[in-house]
Amino acid sequence: MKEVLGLYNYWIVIGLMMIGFYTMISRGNLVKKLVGLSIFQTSVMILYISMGKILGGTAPIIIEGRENVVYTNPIPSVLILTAIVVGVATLAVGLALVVRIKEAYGTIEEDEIHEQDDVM
Amino acid sequence: MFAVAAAGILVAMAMAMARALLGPTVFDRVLALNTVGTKTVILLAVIGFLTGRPDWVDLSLVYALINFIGTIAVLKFFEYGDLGRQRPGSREGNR
Amino acid sequence: MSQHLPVLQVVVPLLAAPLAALVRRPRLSWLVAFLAALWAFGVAVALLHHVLSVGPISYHIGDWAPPWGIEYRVDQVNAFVLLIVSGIAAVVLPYARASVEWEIENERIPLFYTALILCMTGLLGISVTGDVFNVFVFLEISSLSAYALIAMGQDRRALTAAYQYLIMGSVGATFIVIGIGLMYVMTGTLNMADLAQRLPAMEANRTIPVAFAFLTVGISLKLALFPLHLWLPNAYAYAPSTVTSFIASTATKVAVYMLLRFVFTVFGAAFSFDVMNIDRILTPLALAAIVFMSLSAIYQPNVKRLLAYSSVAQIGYMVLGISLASVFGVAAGILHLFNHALIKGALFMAMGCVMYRVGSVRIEAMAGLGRTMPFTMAAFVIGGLSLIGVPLTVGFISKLYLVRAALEQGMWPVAVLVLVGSLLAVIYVWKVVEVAYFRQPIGDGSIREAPLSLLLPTWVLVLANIWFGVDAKLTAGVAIRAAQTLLGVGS
Amino acid sequence: MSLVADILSWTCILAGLFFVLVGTLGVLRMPDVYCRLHAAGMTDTMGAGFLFLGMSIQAGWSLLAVRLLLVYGFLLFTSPIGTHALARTALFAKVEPYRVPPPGDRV
Amino acid sequence: MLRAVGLGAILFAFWLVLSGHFEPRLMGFGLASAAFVALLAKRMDVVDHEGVPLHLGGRFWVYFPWLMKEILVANLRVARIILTTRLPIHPILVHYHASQKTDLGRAIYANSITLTPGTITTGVVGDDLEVHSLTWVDVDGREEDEMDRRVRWVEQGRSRPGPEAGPEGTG
Amino acid sequence: MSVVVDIALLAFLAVTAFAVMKQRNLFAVAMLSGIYSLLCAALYTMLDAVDVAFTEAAVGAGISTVLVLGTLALVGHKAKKPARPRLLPLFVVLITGGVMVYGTLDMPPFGNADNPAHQHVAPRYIEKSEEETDVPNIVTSVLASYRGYDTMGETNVIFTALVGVLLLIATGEQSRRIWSADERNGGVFEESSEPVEDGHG
Amino acid sequence: MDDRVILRVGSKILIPFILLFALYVQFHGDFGPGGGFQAGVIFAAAFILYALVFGLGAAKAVLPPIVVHTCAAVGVMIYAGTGVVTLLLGGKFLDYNVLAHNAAHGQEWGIFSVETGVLVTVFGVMVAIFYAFAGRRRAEP
Amino acid sequence: MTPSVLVGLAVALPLVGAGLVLALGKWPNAREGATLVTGVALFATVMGLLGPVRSGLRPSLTLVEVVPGLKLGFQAEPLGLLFALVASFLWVVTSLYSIGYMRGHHEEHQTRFYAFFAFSIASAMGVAFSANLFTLFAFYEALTLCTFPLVTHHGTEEARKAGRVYLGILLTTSVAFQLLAIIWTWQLAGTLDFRPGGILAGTASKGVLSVLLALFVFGVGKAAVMPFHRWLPAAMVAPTPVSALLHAVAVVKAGVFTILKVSVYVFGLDVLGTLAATPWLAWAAAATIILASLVAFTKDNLKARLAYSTISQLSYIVLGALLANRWGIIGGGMHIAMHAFGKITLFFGAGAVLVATHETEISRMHGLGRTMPITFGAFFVGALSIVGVPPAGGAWSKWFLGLGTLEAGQIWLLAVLMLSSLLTLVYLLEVPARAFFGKPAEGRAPVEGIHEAPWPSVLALTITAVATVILFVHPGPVFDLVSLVVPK
Ligand code: NA
Ligand code: NA
Repeated sequence: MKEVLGLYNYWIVIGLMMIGFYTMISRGNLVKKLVGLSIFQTSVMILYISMGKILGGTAPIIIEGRENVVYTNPIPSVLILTAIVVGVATLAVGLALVVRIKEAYGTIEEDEIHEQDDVM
Repeated sequence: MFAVAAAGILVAMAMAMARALLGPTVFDRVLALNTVGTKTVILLAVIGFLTGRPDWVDLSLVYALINFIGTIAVLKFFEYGDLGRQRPGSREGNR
Repeated sequence: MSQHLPVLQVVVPLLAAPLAALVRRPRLSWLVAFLAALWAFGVAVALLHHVLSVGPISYHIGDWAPPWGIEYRVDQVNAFVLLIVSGIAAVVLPYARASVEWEIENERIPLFYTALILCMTGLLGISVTGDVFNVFVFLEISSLSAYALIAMGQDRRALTAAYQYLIMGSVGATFIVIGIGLMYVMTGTLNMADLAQRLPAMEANRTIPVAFAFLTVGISLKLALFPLHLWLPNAYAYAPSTVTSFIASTATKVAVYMLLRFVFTVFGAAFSFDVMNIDRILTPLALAAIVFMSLSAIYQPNVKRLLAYSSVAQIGYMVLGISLASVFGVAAGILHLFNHALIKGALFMAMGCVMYRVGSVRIEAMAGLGRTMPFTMAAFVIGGLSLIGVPLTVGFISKLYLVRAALEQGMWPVAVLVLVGSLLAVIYVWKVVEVAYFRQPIGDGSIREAPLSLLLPTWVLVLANIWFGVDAKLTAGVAIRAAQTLLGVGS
Repeated sequence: MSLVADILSWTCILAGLFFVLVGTLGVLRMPDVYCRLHAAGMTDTMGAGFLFLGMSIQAGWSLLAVRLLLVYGFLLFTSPIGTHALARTALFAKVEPYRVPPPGDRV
Repeated sequence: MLRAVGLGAILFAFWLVLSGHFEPRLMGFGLASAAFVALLAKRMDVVDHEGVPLHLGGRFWVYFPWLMKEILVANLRVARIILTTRLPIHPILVHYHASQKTDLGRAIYANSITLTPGTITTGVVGDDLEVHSLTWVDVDGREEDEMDRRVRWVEQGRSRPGPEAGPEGTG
Repeated sequence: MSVVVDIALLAFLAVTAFAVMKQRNLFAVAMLSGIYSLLCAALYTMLDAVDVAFTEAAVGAGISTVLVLGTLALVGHKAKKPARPRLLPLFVVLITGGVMVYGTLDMPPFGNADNPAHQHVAPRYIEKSEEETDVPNIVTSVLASYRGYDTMGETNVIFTALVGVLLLIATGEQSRRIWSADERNGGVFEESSEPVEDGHG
Repeated sequence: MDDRVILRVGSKILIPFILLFALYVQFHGDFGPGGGFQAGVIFAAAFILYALVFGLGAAKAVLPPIVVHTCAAVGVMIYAGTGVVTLLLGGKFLDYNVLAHNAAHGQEWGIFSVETGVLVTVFGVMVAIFYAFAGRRRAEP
Repeated sequence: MTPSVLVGLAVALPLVGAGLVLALGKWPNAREGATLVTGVALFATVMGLLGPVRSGLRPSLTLVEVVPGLKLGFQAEPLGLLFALVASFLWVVTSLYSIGYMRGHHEEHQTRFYAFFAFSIASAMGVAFSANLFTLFAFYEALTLCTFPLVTHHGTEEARKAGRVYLGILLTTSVAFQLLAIIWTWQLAGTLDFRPGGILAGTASKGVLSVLLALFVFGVGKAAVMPFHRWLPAAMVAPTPVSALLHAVAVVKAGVFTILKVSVYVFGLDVLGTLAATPWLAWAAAATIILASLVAFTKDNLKARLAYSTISQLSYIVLGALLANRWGIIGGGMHIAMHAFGKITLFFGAGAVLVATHETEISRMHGLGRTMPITFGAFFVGALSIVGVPPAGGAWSKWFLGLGTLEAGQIWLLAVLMLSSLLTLVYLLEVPARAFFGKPAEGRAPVEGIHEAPWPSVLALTITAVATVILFVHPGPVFDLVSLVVPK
């Protein structure tokens, strides 16, 4: 049960990852691509957090005066905090770019941009 | 007890999400977001009890305090198509 | 203070970036950026000297011993990369002043320099760190600033190019994060040296190869390895001259360094090549890059784009060297890392001069420039010869080592393809040269030679192309020692 | 005390769940966005109210209980503003309210 | 200024509830934070009779239990509607007259209407409230008149249930 | 019990993500991302990553949605229907996912305290960090001290994002823009072209 | 008097609480979830709410863009500066132990200092990004 | 001055000359003066090396070690010295000729012309005195690049096309084959130094060395072994002095010189003789000799005919090297000098005709011999040398090559040489024969208006013609020098 559960956990996360990744690379709308990217990144974050979890453990904040507490691994949390920040940062820059692209091309659809300029 | 609470809220969440998926208008989706938000506030508190660390209601508090901002942004967005401006002198109801 | 050099390498530019934003005056922010670059270059020289004379340095940030804290670790390999990045920055910044004033609106200039320093800081940070997650953090600093910098190009295609780069770059970064996560879950550590110790025990495991795959693909996206290069040509072609010159000479180089670091230091050559057989993928891709991208370059009507395609081909050379996994091969890759930075720096800066005076870098715009901008075009010609690999230029040294490494392993078809790449380079370089020297100048004859502030930095790189092509003992020596370090063979 | 508290909090939580579930069911069943807002309001008011009350009782006489009620307080404070904003905007956007055919159908 | 101090005090109380740490260091931080936020709020011009309605005194807390009772009743009523298979609703937009004199009063009234399931204030123009009601029952129901009176009392301190309010509000 | 919550939340996440992919009204996409973020926060809490949940809450509710809406206000909110089924992306994604699944097969079981990741560096943090830094929240002590350098980098990433955004949209002429008349209002309202006056009453 | 009574009144009451909550999160990062980043975001969120309700102009009057930008830059400098100070005091970069006589105290101060840097930057950045997006106008044809 | 310094000076002087030319660009007389002075100084410098080299010294100079084991360095040895002597002497003569030609023909961009000419000579000196394959390759490529502006001097579409062919073939062969061979050699032998007896002995199987040899022979495109010969006719669009010096002497001789040097100092005759590829490649050279001669027949354009003649003659030298015996090397080495003097005389003649009459086609040169007797007289002498009959120097080199074929036991190759001489006799002597005995072509201006080319040109071609004869009478010095390459 435990193994299956572990796999379930990871596999759903991989499913999320694939949905995000697919949204990102298959959709032509520039905003949607960014949202896809967000989902993709978030799924990786969930993967990390899942890796850090210890069943029966508790959040890694020391409880005063209690012995033999199992704490969940704090490192994935630390890393993912940084990753979230990176995600927001990327989203902000990406959206700003989309705004400019809309201004320059009048559209944010990849194929319509392609019709105007031989790029992308 | 909290397990039951969590289960109930998850069921409710599923229903709310169904509304988010069904729409049909964007406002239904905003409503769904809002109501999922409320349920999350509750769920976070319940999870605190469930995992034996109820001290972190702060998490619920964040949502209770700022989930609201998203709604207001939606309002601005639909009223002006813009987040930045304030309509001068126009009064309620002259829509 | 000298013991703190590794961290000062990064922190001083990192402090300079907000300062450049705060001063708010174009000239002043330029000065801040320039001083930061000079500082970084000075520190890089000192570090390289120290590493060569004393040995690798390990710096424990926060005084937390690795693997508990983040470690900065400088050896021959990254000391060399630091030198490249900071050196190019130190040359590009004097060049930038006039070029940027012309290409960027005044109110944007302070932020432009901020972004430029941030980009440099990020690249330096990636190079110097000994912690895999720290790599990712600094990678994002350099990438985000690069996206914005590229979008500053005057052509609207700069925007789409930047967007495309953002998407592909983010996929790459996310793949890298996945790889790091999988390594972490199997070992519990993020420190490179620690990982290197712990990973060999897990070779039979299925997770580590997947981690390896994700890291390799992620890094390959960042280094624009064919066929993951799609973002690069537009990004280079439409970015402002300064940005192209800087990024083209540094960003992909640092990505190549990352590949080296992960493949050789973290996973180890034995795992990468004997278990994963990474060479079976890298070698064909590198060769395909060399041939197809050189061919694509021939058909480009925009010289910056032409050079960009050439860059993808040249990246093929670097990866090819790495994929040979011999001292000579890896050394050739590292050497070309340095040499190509000099080559493309010079070429793109020459194109920046053209942009400055002519306002276009399409091939037709080069007409008659041999006469009207003799020094600029002479720089282009010498840079082009170096790209081709004519003896007594740096390009030759790279090819010398690469071909030798290929022959050493009896891979003579590889050697031939490397040289064929050179011949294709002749074609695309000569296309430009012919237009510049044999066509009559267009326009009203008002085109003048570029100002000294652009020419001098360009020529510094041009002369460096010759200098390090005539006396390559330092660069080749460092490259060989770096390769020995990476491969773990005695020096 | 503990037993009384448990019974009380069980009651509260069940009551809360009732309102939450029925409210959300309403969100699903109602014909248009305005009507759904009414149902959604149930979760914010009585659903959350009973649930937080139940949890406060579990928390006993502590700061935690106050904090839980505080959360509810903020929820209660922001909920009508959000609802109002939404309804107002929907009308503004000319989303026609649903009308039943008059009048025989009245309750 | 008094309001700012009052706000500071409320905020500090809020801090204490949140914190649960009573060491001097954190209390100090709390005080400083409360003061800082109060000053900032002043600068943002949100410290006025609307932002810090101290003048309502305890009247609001008298009104509040009644409101909660109303909310409970309304909840049950809407719950019954939802659980009825044929969904007996008859939504309608109606207009209420708000007898409060200040925006704050009207806001309290409007929000009270919204809080009780079955009615939502969708617009406020002057003293006219546009309300979306789920059923006919609520339109001519007595609750709203009652609520209007009580909120007016909260606003003005007139005895409840009082007659029409005079023009001399606290506005 | 927590496992059930865990699984349910993951399933909700998958549904939401799929809906995001299918949805062509960008506004709805924004709302669904908001829900996605909420679910993530709940899941993080379940997985004992309260700090991460907190961050997700603050970012998801306070910033991301507003940013996306701000963008949609400027670029319109209708996405075109994908022109044709795209096989290459699907292929790439399936390969990626397949490799990932393959990689999980030897991953240590979820939640097992004996996993190698919990044996090496983390124990020291858990055992010594309070003594060494006097901070009970281990995530905070690792974040700000042991791995404080990463966090400095993170601060810089944020700063870099600002520099990027300001370079892109804070200033600059908008004359290069090309607009078609019907898109001007993004299908919203006429008021958007009214003169601007900022101030509050 | 503007046309959105309810929103205005509600926001006026709510904003100070959000701001204080942000500071609470900042100062209790050692004990519970949260820290500089989260605090910065929440603090910024309060301003974003203010700007949404009262207009960008009002927000900019309270918090001029230059201040916001300066915050963003200064926060980074506070963080890195903490490291430089530890260098000058003879420690390694970001070795907080040298900040006080007692190592644990030094850590406390160091963490406080860098968290402040994070708060200031994140706040500045978030508000500035919002300003940038909200201040952009849809182009006229 | 020590001999080592002289070696360096030999490469540096033309560079100085180029600098002077560029500096004096505005004053044509001073500019040409600078070229002549530099040329004389260069010849004197190279002559200064003759004594030491003959006495057995091998003065050398290392400029820089590029990478460990790879030096940029020079060494004077007999073969290189011979090449350098020929090139430097003929530079002086050609400069003299150029003065008349360029002014008489009103060419543009003369400063650029003289400067790149000097650069080309510097490159040729570098090739001649290279101490190792790397240095040789570097200057070989430099020579290609420095002559490119000379080939495309006129800047016309035709010149540009010719330039593309020129650069295309020379770079392709050198990069794809020669460079590969060099790096391979480096990898096998661990060094690229030229050493008597070669450096490759025992480093690899004969099969590998055979491939290597083929790479060298075809990789040295300047030796114009078919099928990589097309660049040479293409280059004839250049002004005649360029064709004369560079494409009859410096560039092509750099090619065959490279092959000789590789044969002797890289492979070593002993190794060379044992390789399976050697005879096959010798036959490729033989085929080139015959085919080029046949093509030459078909060309009515004088410069084109001379170009194909050159292709044919170059393969004599390649053949000499591939005979892998002492006589072959001596014959090949001597032919460098003999062919140089003969062919430059022919080109000077062609150029003089062009300047004087603007004629380029042989069929339109009837009767010109009577008005330009000195020119066509010299042409006749030069042709004899190319054919290989007395009283011209070419007789000696062909004699030794013949001896070489006999020693190698390749009687059929001797037959090829003889057949080729016969063909050469016919297609070259046709020109003076028509000039002296033919009737003036129709539609051309009366013969009266035509006289000899400007005096510097006439002087130059007289000098080379006389030198050709002297080389027949006094072949000793050349023979002695070449003999040092392959001591008995
Ligand atoms: Na209501
Ligand atoms: Na109501």
